[in-house]
Amino acid sequence: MMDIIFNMLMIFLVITAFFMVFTKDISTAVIALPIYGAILVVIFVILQAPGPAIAEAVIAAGLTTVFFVITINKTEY
Amino acid sequence: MKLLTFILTLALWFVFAGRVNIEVFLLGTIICSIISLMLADNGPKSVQMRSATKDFLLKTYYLFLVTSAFINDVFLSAVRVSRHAFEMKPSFSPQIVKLKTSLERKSSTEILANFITLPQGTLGMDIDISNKKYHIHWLDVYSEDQAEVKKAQIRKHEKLIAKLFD
Amino acid sequence: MVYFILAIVLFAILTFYRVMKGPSVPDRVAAMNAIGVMFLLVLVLLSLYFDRKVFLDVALVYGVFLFVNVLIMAKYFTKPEKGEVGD
Amino acid sequence: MINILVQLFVYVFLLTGLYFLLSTAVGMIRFPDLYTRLHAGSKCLMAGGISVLMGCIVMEGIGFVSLKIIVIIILLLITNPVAIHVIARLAENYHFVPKKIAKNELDK
Repeated sequence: MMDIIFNMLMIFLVITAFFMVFTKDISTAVIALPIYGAILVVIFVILQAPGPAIAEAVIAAGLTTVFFVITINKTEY
Repeated sequence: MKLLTFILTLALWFVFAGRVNIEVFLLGTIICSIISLMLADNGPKSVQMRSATKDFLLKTYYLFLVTSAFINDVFLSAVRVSRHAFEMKPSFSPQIVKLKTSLERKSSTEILANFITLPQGTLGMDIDISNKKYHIHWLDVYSEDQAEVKKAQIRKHEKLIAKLFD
Repeated sequence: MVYFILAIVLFAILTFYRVMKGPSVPDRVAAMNAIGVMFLLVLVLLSLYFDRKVFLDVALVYGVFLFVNVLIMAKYFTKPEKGEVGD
Repeated sequence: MINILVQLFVYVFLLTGLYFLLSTAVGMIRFPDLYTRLHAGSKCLMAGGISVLMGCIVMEGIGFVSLKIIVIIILLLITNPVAIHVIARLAENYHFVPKKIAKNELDK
Protein backbone atom coordinates (compact mmCIF):
# COMPACT_ATOMS: atom_id res chain seq x y z
CA MET A 1 0.00 0.00 0.00
CA MET A 2 2.88 2.34 0.70
CA ASP A 3 4.16 1.70 -2.84
CA ILE A 4 1.07 3.33 -4.33
CA ILE A 5 1.65 6.50 -2.28
CA PHE A 6 5.32 6.47 -3.29
CA ASN A 7 4.52 6.17 -7.00
CA MET A 8 1.86 8.89 -6.77
CA LEU A 9 4.32 11.25 -5.10
CA MET A 10 6.88 10.50 -7.82
CA ILE A 11 4.34 11.37 -10.55
CA PHE A 12 3.45 14.58 -8.68
CA LEU A 13 7.16 15.44 -8.47
CA VAL A 14 7.60 15.06 -12.22
CA ILE A 15 4.50 17.19 -12.91
CA THR A 16 5.78 19.95 -10.63
CA ALA A 17 9.25 19.92 -12.19
CA PHE A 18 7.93 20.14 -15.76
CA PHE A 19 5.51 22.91 -14.74
CA MET A 20 8.39 24.88 -13.23
CA VAL A 21 10.45 24.58 -16.40
CA PHE A 22 7.81 25.28 -19.06
CA THR A 23 5.85 28.14 -17.52
CA LYS A 24 6.09 31.65 -18.92
CA ASP A 25 6.17 33.80 -15.80
CA ILE A 26 9.15 33.78 -13.47
CA SER A 27 7.16 34.42 -10.29
CA THR A 28 4.95 31.39 -10.97
CA ALA A 29 7.99 29.17 -11.22
CA VAL A 30 9.30 30.50 -7.91
CA ILE A 31 5.94 29.87 -6.21
CA ALA A 32 6.03 26.24 -7.40
CA LEU A 33 9.49 25.71 -5.84
CA PRO A 34 8.35 25.14 -2.16
CA ILE A 35 5.86 22.51 -3.33
CA TYR A 36 8.76 20.66 -4.99
CA GLY A 37 10.65 20.83 -1.69
CA ALA A 38 7.66 19.55 0.28
CA ILE A 39 7.27 16.51 -1.97
CA LEU A 40 10.98 15.73 -1.60
CA VAL A 41 10.63 15.94 2.22
CA VAL A 42 7.77 13.42 2.20
CA ILE A 43 9.72 11.09 -0.11
CA PHE A 44 12.75 11.20 2.19
CA VAL A 45 10.52 10.43 5.18
CA ILE A 46 9.02 7.41 3.41
CA LEU A 47 12.54 6.17 2.63
CA GLN A 48 13.37 6.31 6.41
CA ALA A 49 15.96 9.11 6.30
CA PRO A 50 15.30 11.88 8.86
CA GLY A 51 18.62 13.71 8.36
CA PRO A 52 18.20 14.55 4.66
CA ALA A 53 14.56 15.37 5.33
CA ILE A 54 15.43 18.11 7.85
CA ALA A 55 18.18 19.41 5.54
CA GLU A 56 15.76 19.50 2.61
CA ALA A 57 13.09 21.27 4.68
CA VAL A 58 15.54 23.96 5.77
CA ILE A 59 17.46 24.50 2.55
CA ALA A 60 15.23 23.84 -0.47
CA ALA A 61 11.84 24.66 0.99
CA GLY A 62 13.07 27.53 3.13
CA LEU A 63 16.15 29.52 2.32
CA THR A 64 16.49 29.03 -1.46
CA THR A 65 12.99 30.36 -2.09
CA VAL A 66 13.66 33.41 0.06
CA PHE A 67 16.85 34.23 -1.86
CA PHE A 68 15.13 33.74 -5.23
CA VAL A 69 12.22 36.02 -4.27
CA ILE A 70 14.51 38.81 -3.05
CA THR A 71 16.66 38.50 -6.19
CA ILE A 72 13.63 38.72 -8.50
CA ASN A 73 12.44 41.82 -6.67
CA LYS A 74 15.82 43.52 -7.08
CA THR A 75 15.82 43.03 -10.84
CA GLU A 76 13.02 43.81 -13.30
CA TYR A 77 10.55 41.08 -13.98
CA MET B 1 7.87 38.27 34.98
CA LYS B 2 11.36 36.93 34.36
CA LEU B 3 10.54 33.82 36.38
CA LEU B 4 7.40 33.15 34.34
CA THR B 5 9.30 33.43 31.06
CA PHE B 6 11.99 31.11 32.43
CA ILE B 7 9.46 28.44 33.44
CA LEU B 8 7.62 28.60 30.11
CA THR B 9 10.78 28.33 28.00
CA LEU B 10 12.10 25.47 30.17
CA ALA B 11 8.83 23.56 29.68
CA LEU B 12 9.10 24.12 25.92
CA TRP B 13 12.70 22.84 26.03
CA PHE B 14 11.61 19.63 27.76
CA VAL B 15 8.88 19.10 25.16
CA PHE B 16 11.41 19.51 22.35
CA ALA B 17 13.94 17.19 23.99
CA GLY B 18 11.43 14.43 24.53
CA ARG B 19 12.90 13.05 27.77
CA VAL B 20 13.79 14.24 31.28
CA ASN B 21 17.43 13.90 32.33
CA ILE B 22 19.99 15.77 34.43
CA GLU B 23 21.99 16.70 31.33
CA VAL B 24 18.95 18.07 29.52
CA PHE B 25 18.00 20.01 32.64
CA LEU B 26 21.48 21.61 33.01
CA LEU B 27 21.75 22.65 29.36
CA GLY B 28 18.17 23.91 29.38
CA THR B 29 18.77 25.99 32.48
CA ILE B 30 21.71 27.83 30.89
CA ILE B 31 19.95 28.52 27.58
CA CYS B 32 16.60 29.47 29.11
CA SER B 33 18.19 31.85 31.62
CA ILE B 34 19.95 33.67 28.76
CA ILE B 35 16.72 33.88 26.76
CA SER B 36 14.64 35.08 29.71
CA LEU B 37 17.20 37.74 30.64
CA MET B 38 17.18 39.03 27.07
CA LEU B 39 13.47 38.91 26.39
CA ALA B 40 11.93 39.87 29.72
CA ASP B 41 12.63 43.57 29.28
CA ASN B 42 10.22 43.81 26.35
CA GLY B 43 7.62 41.59 27.95
CA PRO B 44 5.65 43.88 30.31
CA LYS B 45 4.93 46.32 27.51
CA SER B 46 3.03 43.77 25.47
CA VAL B 47 1.30 41.74 28.19
CA GLN B 48 0.34 43.43 31.41
CA MET B 49 0.85 41.17 34.41
CA ARG B 50 -0.33 42.06 37.86
CA SER B 51 1.22 40.38 40.84
CA ALA B 52 -1.93 39.17 42.60
CA THR B 53 -2.38 35.42 42.42
CA LYS B 54 -6.18 35.58 42.33
CA ASP B 55 -6.05 37.81 39.27
CA PHE B 56 -3.64 35.35 37.65
CA LEU B 57 -6.08 32.47 38.15
CA LEU B 58 -8.91 34.58 36.75
CA LYS B 59 -6.83 35.35 33.65
CA THR B 60 -6.07 31.70 33.02
CA TYR B 61 -9.82 31.01 33.23
CA TYR B 62 -10.50 33.71 30.65
CA LEU B 63 -7.73 32.33 28.44
CA PHE B 64 -9.32 28.88 28.48
CA LEU B 65 -12.71 30.41 27.67
CA VAL B 66 -11.34 32.43 24.75
CA THR B 67 -9.58 29.43 23.16
CA SER B 68 -12.64 27.21 23.54
CA ALA B 69 -14.84 29.84 21.87
CA PHE B 70 -12.20 30.17 19.12
CA ILE B 71 -12.12 26.46 18.23
CA ASN B 72 -15.91 26.17 18.43
CA ASP B 73 -16.44 29.06 16.03
CA VAL B 74 -13.87 27.66 13.61
CA PHE B 75 -15.84 24.45 13.22
CA LEU B 76 -19.20 26.23 12.92
CA SER B 77 -17.99 28.53 10.17
CA ALA B 78 -16.14 25.74 8.34
CA VAL B 79 -19.41 23.81 8.05
CA ARG B 80 -21.04 26.91 6.56
CA VAL B 81 -18.29 27.47 3.99
CA SER B 82 -18.07 23.80 3.02
CA ARG B 83 -21.81 23.77 2.37
CA HIS B 84 -21.22 26.47 -0.23
CA ALA B 85 -18.49 24.37 -1.84
CA PHE B 86 -20.69 21.41 -2.70
CA GLU B 87 -23.68 23.30 -4.09
CA MET B 88 -24.51 22.97 -7.76
CA LYS B 89 -24.31 26.71 -8.29
CA PRO B 90 -22.34 28.46 -5.54
CA SER B 91 -24.38 31.45 -4.44
CA PHE B 92 -22.96 34.09 -2.18
CA SER B 93 -23.70 37.73 -1.69
CA PRO B 94 -20.40 39.16 -0.52
CA GLN B 95 -20.13 42.61 0.94
CA ILE B 96 -17.46 44.89 2.37
CA VAL B 97 -18.18 46.43 5.75
CA LYS B 98 -16.31 48.94 7.88
CA LEU B 99 -16.14 48.31 11.62
CA LYS B 100 -14.77 50.48 14.39
CA THR B 101 -13.35 49.02 17.56
CA SER B 102 -12.97 50.40 21.04
CA LEU B 103 -9.87 48.45 22.08
CA GLU B 104 -6.95 50.53 23.24
CA ARG B 105 -3.76 48.50 23.01
CA LYS B 106 -2.02 47.76 19.74
CA SER B 107 -1.54 44.07 20.51
CA SER B 108 -5.18 43.48 21.41
CA THR B 109 -6.39 44.92 18.08
CA GLU B 110 -4.12 42.48 16.26
CA ILE B 111 -5.48 39.58 18.28
CA LEU B 112 -9.00 40.67 17.37
CA ALA B 113 -7.91 40.58 13.71
CA ASN B 114 -7.08 36.90 14.19
CA PHE B 115 -10.53 36.44 15.66
CA ILE B 116 -12.16 38.09 12.66
CA THR B 117 -10.24 36.08 10.09
CA LEU B 118 -11.07 32.60 11.32
CA PRO B 119 -14.62 32.42 12.72
CA GLN B 120 -18.08 33.00 11.25
CA GLY B 121 -17.63 33.67 7.58
CA THR B 122 -15.59 36.86 7.74
CA LEU B 123 -12.17 37.85 6.50
CA GLY B 124 -10.22 40.88 7.63
CA MET B 125 -8.93 42.80 4.64
CA ASP B 126 -7.20 45.84 6.07
CA ILE B 127 -6.47 47.36 9.45
CA ASP B 128 -6.02 51.01 10.14
CA ILE B 129 -4.19 50.96 13.45
CA SER B 130 -4.19 54.71 14.11
CA ASN B 131 -7.93 55.07 13.48
CA LYS B 132 -8.81 51.56 14.76
CA LYS B 133 -10.92 50.59 11.74
CA TYR B 134 -11.25 47.23 10.06
CA HIS B 135 -12.32 46.53 6.50
CA ILE B 136 -14.10 43.21 6.61
CA HIS B 137 -15.16 40.97 3.72
CA TRP B 138 -18.35 39.15 4.67
CA LEU B 139 -19.26 35.98 2.84
CA ASP B 140 -23.05 35.84 3.10
CA VAL B 141 -25.00 38.92 4.07
CA TYR B 142 -28.43 38.99 2.49
CA SER B 143 -30.13 41.88 4.24
CA GLU B 144 -29.44 44.78 6.53
CA ASP B 145 -30.71 43.12 9.72
CA GLN B 146 -28.43 40.15 9.25
CA ALA B 147 -25.43 42.43 9.18
CA GLU B 148 -26.39 43.90 12.54
CA VAL B 149 -26.78 40.42 14.05
CA LYS B 150 -23.33 39.44 12.81
CA LYS B 151 -21.78 42.64 14.10
CA ALA B 152 -23.17 41.76 17.53
CA GLN B 153 -21.25 38.45 17.40
CA ILE B 154 -18.00 40.31 16.90
CA ARG B 155 -18.83 42.59 19.83
CA LYS B 156 -19.11 39.48 22.02
CA HIS B 157 -15.54 38.44 21.16
CA GLU B 158 -14.37 41.99 21.70
CA LYS B 159 -15.64 42.00 25.29
CA LEU B 160 -13.81 38.74 26.01
CA ILE B 161 -10.53 40.09 24.67
CA ALA B 162 -10.97 43.36 26.54
CA LYS B 163 -11.26 41.44 29.80
CA LEU B 164 -8.10 39.49 29.03
CA PHE B 165 -5.61 41.98 27.67
CA ASP B 166 -6.66 45.50 28.55
CA MET C 1 -4.33 4.75 8.31
CA VAL C 2 -2.64 4.39 4.94
CA TYR C 3 -5.88 5.23 3.16
CA PHE C 4 -6.05 8.60 4.94
CA ILE C 5 -2.54 9.48 3.75
CA LEU C 6 -3.50 8.46 0.21
CA ALA C 7 -6.60 10.67 0.36
CA ILE C 8 -4.70 13.72 1.62
CA VAL C 9 -2.11 13.36 -1.17
CA LEU C 10 -4.97 13.19 -3.71
CA PHE C 11 -6.42 16.42 -2.33
CA ALA C 12 -3.02 18.08 -2.64
CA ILE C 13 -2.90 17.09 -6.31
CA LEU C 14 -6.39 18.58 -6.75
CA THR C 15 -5.30 21.85 -5.17
CA PHE C 16 -2.26 22.01 -7.46
CA TYR C 17 -4.69 22.81 -10.30
CA ARG C 18 -5.17 26.28 -8.81
CA VAL C 19 -1.41 26.83 -8.82
CA MET C 20 -1.29 25.91 -12.50
CA LYS C 21 -4.26 28.05 -13.59
CA GLY C 22 -4.45 30.91 -11.10
CA PRO C 23 -5.13 34.21 -12.83
CA SER C 24 -3.00 36.26 -10.48
CA VAL C 25 -0.15 35.88 -8.00
CA PRO C 26 -2.15 35.94 -4.68
CA ASP C 27 -4.26 33.00 -5.86
CA ARG C 28 -1.13 30.94 -6.34
CA VAL C 29 0.31 31.94 -2.97
CA ALA C 30 -2.91 30.94 -1.19
CA ALA C 31 -2.97 27.57 -2.96
CA MET C 32 0.71 27.05 -2.04
CA ASN C 33 -0.13 27.68 1.62
CA ALA C 34 -2.95 25.10 1.48
CA ILE C 35 -0.69 22.46 -0.12
CA GLY C 36 1.99 23.10 2.52
CA VAL C 37 -0.40 22.55 5.43
CA MET C 38 -1.68 19.35 3.80
CA PHE C 39 1.86 17.96 3.52
CA LEU C 40 2.47 18.89 7.18
CA LEU C 41 -0.50 16.71 8.15
CA VAL C 42 0.92 13.92 5.96
CA LEU C 43 4.24 14.19 7.82
CA VAL C 44 2.53 13.88 11.24
CA LEU C 45 0.50 10.85 10.12
CA LEU C 46 3.61 9.17 8.66
CA SER C 47 5.45 9.74 11.93
CA LEU C 48 2.73 7.87 13.80
CA TYR C 49 2.59 5.14 11.13
CA PHE C 50 6.31 4.33 11.26
CA ASP C 51 6.34 4.88 15.07
CA ARG C 52 9.49 7.02 15.13
CA LYS C 53 9.55 10.24 17.14
CA VAL C 54 12.25 11.88 15.03
CA PHE C 55 9.89 12.63 12.15
CA LEU C 56 7.77 14.98 14.28
CA ASP C 57 10.73 17.37 14.39
CA VAL C 58 10.73 17.41 10.58
CA ALA C 59 7.06 18.43 10.62
CA LEU C 60 7.67 21.24 13.12
CA VAL C 61 10.66 22.66 11.23
CA TYR C 62 8.73 22.51 7.96
CA GLY C 63 5.78 24.37 9.52
CA VAL C 64 8.00 27.23 10.69
CA PHE C 65 9.68 27.61 7.30
CA LEU C 66 6.35 27.52 5.44
CA PHE C 67 5.25 30.58 7.42
CA VAL C 68 8.52 32.36 6.62
CA ASN C 69 7.97 31.61 2.91
CA VAL C 70 4.50 33.15 2.84
CA LEU C 71 5.67 36.27 4.70
CA ILE C 72 8.62 36.86 2.36
CA MET C 73 6.51 36.32 -0.76
CA ALA C 74 3.85 38.76 0.44
CA LYS C 75 6.47 41.39 1.24
CA TYR C 76 8.52 41.22 -1.96
CA PHE C 77 6.03 40.37 -4.74
CA THR C 78 4.86 43.94 -5.20
CA LYS C 79 4.74 45.50 -8.62
CA PRO C 80 7.42 48.20 -8.72
CA GLU C 81 6.33 51.59 -10.00
CA LYS C 82 8.10 53.31 -12.87
CA GLY C 83 11.46 54.59 -11.78
CA GLU C 84 11.19 53.07 -8.34
CA VAL C 85 13.22 50.05 -7.35
CA GLY C 86 11.63 47.99 -4.61
CA ASP C 87 13.03 48.04 -1.08
CA MET D 1 -14.32 -2.24 25.37
CA ILE D 2 -12.41 0.98 25.93
CA ASN D 3 -10.11 0.04 23.09
CA ILE D 4 -12.97 -0.15 20.62
CA LEU D 5 -14.33 3.21 21.86
CA VAL D 6 -10.95 4.91 21.37
CA GLN D 7 -10.67 3.44 17.88
CA LEU D 8 -14.13 4.78 17.01
CA PHE D 9 -13.24 8.27 18.23
CA VAL D 10 -10.09 8.21 16.09
CA TYR D 11 -12.05 7.29 12.98
CA VAL D 12 -14.69 9.98 13.63
CA PHE D 13 -12.03 12.70 14.00
CA LEU D 14 -10.08 11.62 10.93
CA LEU D 15 -13.20 11.36 8.75
CA THR D 16 -14.38 14.87 9.68
CA GLY D 17 -10.89 16.11 8.91
CA LEU D 18 -10.98 14.46 5.50
CA TYR D 19 -14.37 16.04 4.76
CA PHE D 20 -13.06 19.54 5.51
CA LEU D 21 -9.89 18.98 3.47
CA LEU D 22 -11.99 17.77 0.51
CA SER D 23 -14.12 20.91 0.80
CA THR D 24 -10.91 22.96 0.77
CA ALA D 25 -9.75 21.32 -2.46
CA VAL D 26 -13.14 21.65 -4.16
CA GLY D 27 -13.56 25.23 -3.00
CA MET D 28 -10.12 26.20 -4.26
CA ILE D 29 -11.14 24.97 -7.72
CA ARG D 30 -14.76 26.12 -7.96
CA PHE D 31 -15.00 29.49 -6.23
CA PRO D 32 -15.05 32.43 -8.63
CA ASP D 33 -13.14 35.10 -6.75
CA LEU D 34 -9.91 35.66 -4.83
CA TYR D 35 -11.50 36.55 -1.50
CA THR D 36 -13.92 33.64 -1.51
CA ARG D 37 -10.98 31.35 -2.23
CA LEU D 38 -9.27 32.81 0.80
CA HIS D 39 -12.37 31.91 2.85
CA ALA D 40 -11.97 28.31 1.70
CA GLY D 41 -8.26 28.45 2.37
CA SER D 42 -8.50 29.69 5.93
CA LYS D 43 -11.52 28.20 7.68
CA CYS D 44 -11.92 24.78 6.09
CA LEU D 45 -8.15 24.18 6.13
CA MET D 46 -7.85 25.07 9.81
CA ALA D 47 -10.85 22.93 10.80
CA GLY D 48 -9.47 19.96 8.88
CA GLY D 49 -6.00 20.31 10.32
CA ILE D 50 -7.20 20.67 13.90
CA SER D 51 -9.49 17.64 13.68
CA VAL D 52 -6.80 15.43 12.09
CA LEU D 53 -4.27 16.40 14.78
CA MET D 54 -6.89 15.83 17.53
CA GLY D 55 -7.39 12.34 16.12
CA CYS D 56 -3.62 11.79 16.37
CA ILE D 57 -3.68 12.90 20.04
CA VAL D 58 -6.55 10.53 20.90
CA MET D 59 -4.75 7.68 19.13
CA GLU D 60 -1.44 8.29 20.87
CA GLY D 61 -2.48 8.84 24.49
CA ILE D 62 -0.66 10.94 27.06
CA GLY D 63 3.06 11.39 26.56
CA PHE D 64 5.73 13.56 24.97
CA VAL D 65 4.47 12.83 21.46
CA SER D 66 1.03 14.29 22.15
CA LEU D 67 2.66 17.35 23.77
CA LYS D 68 4.60 17.94 20.56
CA ILE D 69 1.38 17.65 18.53
CA ILE D 70 -0.22 20.25 20.85
CA VAL D 71 2.71 22.58 20.07
CA ILE D 72 2.04 22.06 16.34
CA ILE D 73 -1.67 22.91 16.86
CA ILE D 74 -0.79 26.17 18.67
CA LEU D 75 1.68 27.08 15.90
CA LEU D 76 -0.97 26.50 13.21
CA LEU D 77 -3.57 28.53 15.14
CA ILE D 78 -1.23 31.49 15.41
CA THR D 79 0.42 31.49 11.99
CA ASN D 80 -2.38 30.67 9.54
CA PRO D 81 -4.64 33.74 10.14
CA VAL D 82 -1.57 35.96 9.87
CA ALA D 83 -0.66 34.33 6.54
CA ILE D 84 -4.17 34.73 5.10
CA HIS D 85 -4.34 38.34 6.26
CA VAL D 86 -0.96 39.08 4.67
CA ILE D 87 -2.12 37.57 1.36
CA ALA D 88 -5.23 39.78 1.46
CA ARG D 89 -2.95 42.79 1.98
CA LEU D 90 -0.84 41.64 -1.01
CA ALA D 91 -3.90 41.74 -3.29
CA GLU D 92 -4.17 45.50 -2.85
CA ASN D 93 -0.94 46.03 -4.76
CA TYR D 94 -2.47 44.48 -7.86
CA HIS D 95 -5.50 46.83 -7.73
CA PHE D 96 -7.77 43.87 -7.43
CA VAL D 97 -11.51 44.58 -7.36
CA PRO D 98 -13.88 41.87 -6.08
CA LYS D 99 -16.19 40.66 -8.81
CA LYS D 100 -19.61 40.02 -7.31
CA ILE D 101 -20.28 42.66 -4.71
CA ALA D 102 -23.92 43.43 -4.07
CA LYS D 103 -23.52 46.72 -2.27
CA ASN D 104 -20.19 48.31 -1.72
CA GLU D 105 -19.76 50.43 1.36
CA LEU D 106 -16.28 51.62 0.51
CA ASP D 107 -17.63 54.35 -1.74
CA LYS D 108 -19.46 56.17 1.01
